[in-house]
Amino acid sequence: MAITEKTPLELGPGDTARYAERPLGVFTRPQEGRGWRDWLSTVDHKRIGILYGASAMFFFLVGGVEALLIRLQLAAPEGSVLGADVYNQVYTMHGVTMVFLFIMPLAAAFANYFIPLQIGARDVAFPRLNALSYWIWLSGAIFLNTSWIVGGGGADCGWFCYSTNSGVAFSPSHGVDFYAIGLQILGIASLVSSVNLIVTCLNMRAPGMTLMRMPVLTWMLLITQFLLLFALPVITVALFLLMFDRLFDAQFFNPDAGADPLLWQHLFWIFGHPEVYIIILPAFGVVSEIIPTFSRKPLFGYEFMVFSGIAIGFMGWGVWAHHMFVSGIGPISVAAFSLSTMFIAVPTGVKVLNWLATMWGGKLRFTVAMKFAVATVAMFTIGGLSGVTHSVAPADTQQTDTYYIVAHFHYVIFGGGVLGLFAGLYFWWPKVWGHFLNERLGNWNFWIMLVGFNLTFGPMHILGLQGMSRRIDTYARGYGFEFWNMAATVGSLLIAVSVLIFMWNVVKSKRDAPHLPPPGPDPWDARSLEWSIPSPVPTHNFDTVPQVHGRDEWWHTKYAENDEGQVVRVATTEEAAQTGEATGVHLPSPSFWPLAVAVGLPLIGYGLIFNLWLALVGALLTIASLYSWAMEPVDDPDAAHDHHEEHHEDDDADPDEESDPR
Amino acid sequence: MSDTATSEHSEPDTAAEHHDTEHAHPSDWAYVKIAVVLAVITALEVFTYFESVVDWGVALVPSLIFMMIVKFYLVATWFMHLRFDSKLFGRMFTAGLILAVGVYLVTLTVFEFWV
Amino acid sequence: MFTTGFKFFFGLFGAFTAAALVYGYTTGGNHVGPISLGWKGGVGDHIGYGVLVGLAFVSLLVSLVLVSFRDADASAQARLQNLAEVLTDQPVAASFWPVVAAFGMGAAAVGLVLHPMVFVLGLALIFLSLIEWTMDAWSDRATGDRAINRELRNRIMAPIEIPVVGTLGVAVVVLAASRILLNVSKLEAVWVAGVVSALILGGAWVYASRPGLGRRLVRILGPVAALLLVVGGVLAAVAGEREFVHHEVDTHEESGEPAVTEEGH
Amino acid sequence: MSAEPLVADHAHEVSDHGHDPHATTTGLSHIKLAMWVFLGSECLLFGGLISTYLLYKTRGNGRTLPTDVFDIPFTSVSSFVLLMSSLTMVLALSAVSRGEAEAGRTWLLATALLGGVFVGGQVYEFTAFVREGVAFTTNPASSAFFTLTGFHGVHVSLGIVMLMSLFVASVKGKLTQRNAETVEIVGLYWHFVDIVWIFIFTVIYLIPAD
Repeated sequence: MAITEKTPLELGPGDTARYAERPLGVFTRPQEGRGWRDWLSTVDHKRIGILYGASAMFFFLVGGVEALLIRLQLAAPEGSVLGADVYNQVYTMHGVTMVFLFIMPLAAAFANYFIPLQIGARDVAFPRLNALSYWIWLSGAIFLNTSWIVGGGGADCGWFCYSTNSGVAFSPSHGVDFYAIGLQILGIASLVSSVNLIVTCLNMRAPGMTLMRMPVLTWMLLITQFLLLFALPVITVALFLLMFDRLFDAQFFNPDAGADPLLWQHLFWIFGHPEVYIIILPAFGVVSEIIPTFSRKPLFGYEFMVFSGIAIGFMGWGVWAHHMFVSGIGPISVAAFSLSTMFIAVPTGVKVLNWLATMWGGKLRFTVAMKFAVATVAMFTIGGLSGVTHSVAPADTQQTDTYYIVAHFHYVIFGGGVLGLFAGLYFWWPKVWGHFLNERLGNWNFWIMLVGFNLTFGPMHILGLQGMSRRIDTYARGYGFEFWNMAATVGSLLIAVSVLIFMWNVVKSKRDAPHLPPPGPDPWDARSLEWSIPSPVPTHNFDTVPQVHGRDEWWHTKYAENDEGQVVRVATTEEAAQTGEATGVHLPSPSFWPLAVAVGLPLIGYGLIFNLWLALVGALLTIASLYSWAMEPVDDPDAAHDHHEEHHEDDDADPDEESDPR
Repeated sequence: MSDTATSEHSEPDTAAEHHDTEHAHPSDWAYVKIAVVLAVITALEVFTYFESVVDWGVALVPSLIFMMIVKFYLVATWFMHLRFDSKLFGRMFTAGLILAVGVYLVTLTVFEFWV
Repeated sequence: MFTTGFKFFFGLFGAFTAAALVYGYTTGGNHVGPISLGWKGGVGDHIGYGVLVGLAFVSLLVSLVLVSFRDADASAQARLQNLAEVLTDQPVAASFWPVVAAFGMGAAAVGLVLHPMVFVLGLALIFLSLIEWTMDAWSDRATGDRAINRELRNRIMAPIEIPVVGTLGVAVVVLAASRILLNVSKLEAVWVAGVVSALILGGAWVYASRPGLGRRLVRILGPVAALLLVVGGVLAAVAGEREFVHHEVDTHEESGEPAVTEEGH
Repeated sequence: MSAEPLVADHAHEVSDHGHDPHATTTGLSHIKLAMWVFLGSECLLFGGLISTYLLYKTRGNGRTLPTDVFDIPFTSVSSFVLLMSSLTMVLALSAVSRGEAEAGRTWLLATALLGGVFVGGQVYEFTAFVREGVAFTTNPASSAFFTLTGFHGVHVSLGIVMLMSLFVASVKGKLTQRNAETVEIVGLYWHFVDIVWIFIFTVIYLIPAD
């Protein structure tokens, strides 16, 4: 809302210097450039992107530890690392963590950082809402994980938490309550962010940047935001029903009272299947940026890429019941959803073929980013093919709830999503931080991860077809499960090693950076607008908002066809790139209120579970913060206008500040 | 910069439509007339409840749904200004609306709700 | 920023926390009891531990208040106002919170005898005036300028006051209306709701189209209507609800079966 | 120095430097676009709740169903009230955007009061249902009914609080013609809640159960 006070604090007549220091204490509006406080109050989309990315990597480790625990438990028959009960909690929280606390926020990091840069904007449409998304996401993530401490253990109903397993009778601890409320909080975060980014994509493009000139990454992220926008309310409904059932004795999933547990399955998968594309489409976008760059060719069939992305977005809404073939939804439904599932493989296949055609005849450079990107295509194809086998309902009846399914979705989500996002990390690292990731370590990271990944999840196809069911905490000797389970466990340890190498790479690259030449604005000779500005990106992004004349605008600034039709370089990067030295650019002022709003939500959550008075406190905090926010002007009239100039002067010698990309 | 920029803005899906907006908002009297129409339709709807007066037979449910859609449409187009604003707004809204109707109709069908 | 007062109380907080921990363990608490505020387990002597933790909390709160509002920071205040020393004889603004607080105390006392609701109302009034009074007292001395002081106060309190007052206003209307509707008969309820809404609509129409005509009238009628609503609500609540027919278990038979999911219809 | 006002919660508010009316690519205001996008999302929220109720409306577990205790005459009046509040809302916007602060304020208050009557009626209806044997936990049908209508009621209540905040802002003289868009945004939300009720009234109340 925009009812702002004209000037928030009227100064006394004449004498403005008298109140140089505000008497408002903590209620003083923050200004840029004050160490760690700057990070808490930032509304800069790049910093928020970094916050998303860093937190996502943290939860990657959490989810990874949970994965290792699962694999250790299953390494040998009759494993006893975890008890059955803890095992249930660990695999549930592994799934929830990896989906909601790792891949989605990592994709959000890319979305936040690169959508404005790729469309030539200075920030997102609602900078403070952007900060709000992040802080709500973080508070939800923390809330969800505190169930280990105060909730009597994590949720133990599987990540899709089927009724009636999720009822109080079968899950008496508070774990599922934390699941229900925590995912709602995370949902609010994603919803806010999706509205924000949709408006950004539609409304903040640079002059000439038509929709069909947007880079494919931006396109895929935009489609992802639409999927989030429409899928999240559905899961919100389901979670509300679950919460009312558990906390207030409603009858939504009580079969004794005539309720239908399948309702949960439908609501969950109406959300859950678009969620699959929410996970994979950002990685597709990343790959679609990297492969053309390192093939030195424009993306083959840009329109097909975009429209197949849109087609996936649409068709993703018509296939959800293929997760439910064995739940008794009736032969007609099974046939219909089986068909629609086969059809959705078509646009996905179009994408794979287009990537291959992009590489065909290109001048390939196999950097680590490119290797990850190619591996993404290959691994996703394997996962996609095993997915097609699920669409055949009779076969699926055999595969449901076996390790074949586990193998399939890890090939899609890890092989497609995670490898793709790692490709993005290596690709854009110099843009964000102003130094490369070490390529030698990156190669180790890549190969060990690729081998470990295939060793972990490849054998699961075999295990599943042998009949090993998923979510069992142990298995007896003599079923022939021993060897491949051990192989999978070894593979998972290899993945862990590769992640450690990545972390070491981050540290080492940072340490080595001062001794190496800086990457410059455009180290990979890339194609989209973010490479036309300095690395790391200055606070104001673009000195002048670029005028866009076509697709791959930055590439065409550097290269043109000569009279013989050959592509020749017409400008060096140094000539063409912006210098980042603009002054007087008007940027939105930072604010603490997003953080304050976000702090209130988990309080409401705890309050609903433990004591409603606490919920009242949380609600009051949230609402008061929202009103403070609404009354605070977008731009602090008291703030200096070109803050990025004097930024480095008041360094609090804070560790966060050191890693500040500016 | 902005002068050259505006011509580049025009793209088929959005820009052409906003020229005729913001001027044509109707008078208060038009709103009142719409409200009267809405009230009359609502009265008709309520009228169906008293079956002793008229027996609607099989036409009952279709006519109720028809009246509902008319009311829905009138509020969205007049009170929410979809009629006068950019089509982009309406598209965002109808996308959600159609998706919701479609997805939930399929769900109810799978539950054999209509049988 | 960190005034002496803050340092003192924050130090107290640390000392009390440490003391509470030591006390909790030494009097025989188990290993997680004292650090989790006694959640899931003993802390030895509960009373002593509770008192120490309470003192720690109070110290923390006071220290946070001090650091938040930079109160008791004479030098900061002087610097703010560009004065050699702090102004001590500023006139304070008029305040009606003492009256409200006194009324609250009276209500609480009467409520002890009369009805718990009245007691709670009194407590709420006392609580309210405590907060508002504190804020007023602080903002009165925040700077040397009355207008700025008021602006400061509003900037902190308006985000709380507006939604709370808005919510209370809605709650009063909703509660009063629903009490009245519950009191009258089923048919009368329809009429009451209809007539009240028509009055609102008509009143707004008249006032909006001819502001000059009805202004004074509305100034009188508005409060009267509001009063009528509240009084009606209270009277209806006291009079109780009408008789409702409790539908006993009826003949809806088919409900128990999960009708949908068998294969092969 | 091209300092286009690309960054703003409200494009028109940040025009210290820029005078370009086409501050956004589409020429549409950010916040209005955002509101419509959000309303598209809300369709799926209410759709889910309505479907849940439809699926469960005959599942009484041998106890009283919501349909057995519906008070259609009263609900009809409530529907009228909410519908008319949409009229007052649009008149409020019309008045504010013409710069008639006082009329705008009056219509805002009238809208809030009509909303209050609606919610009061809902509390009455809920209480009556509970007295007549349909409580939240009675059966799946009642859980679904109370969740759906309660959810709608919460939306209305939030709308009322927003309207009251606008009213306060107007009294303080901060709601001027320049802020008409804020009224419009709240109005969009309010009309949407009305639209949902149009749907609920027909599908839940009027269409006979069997």
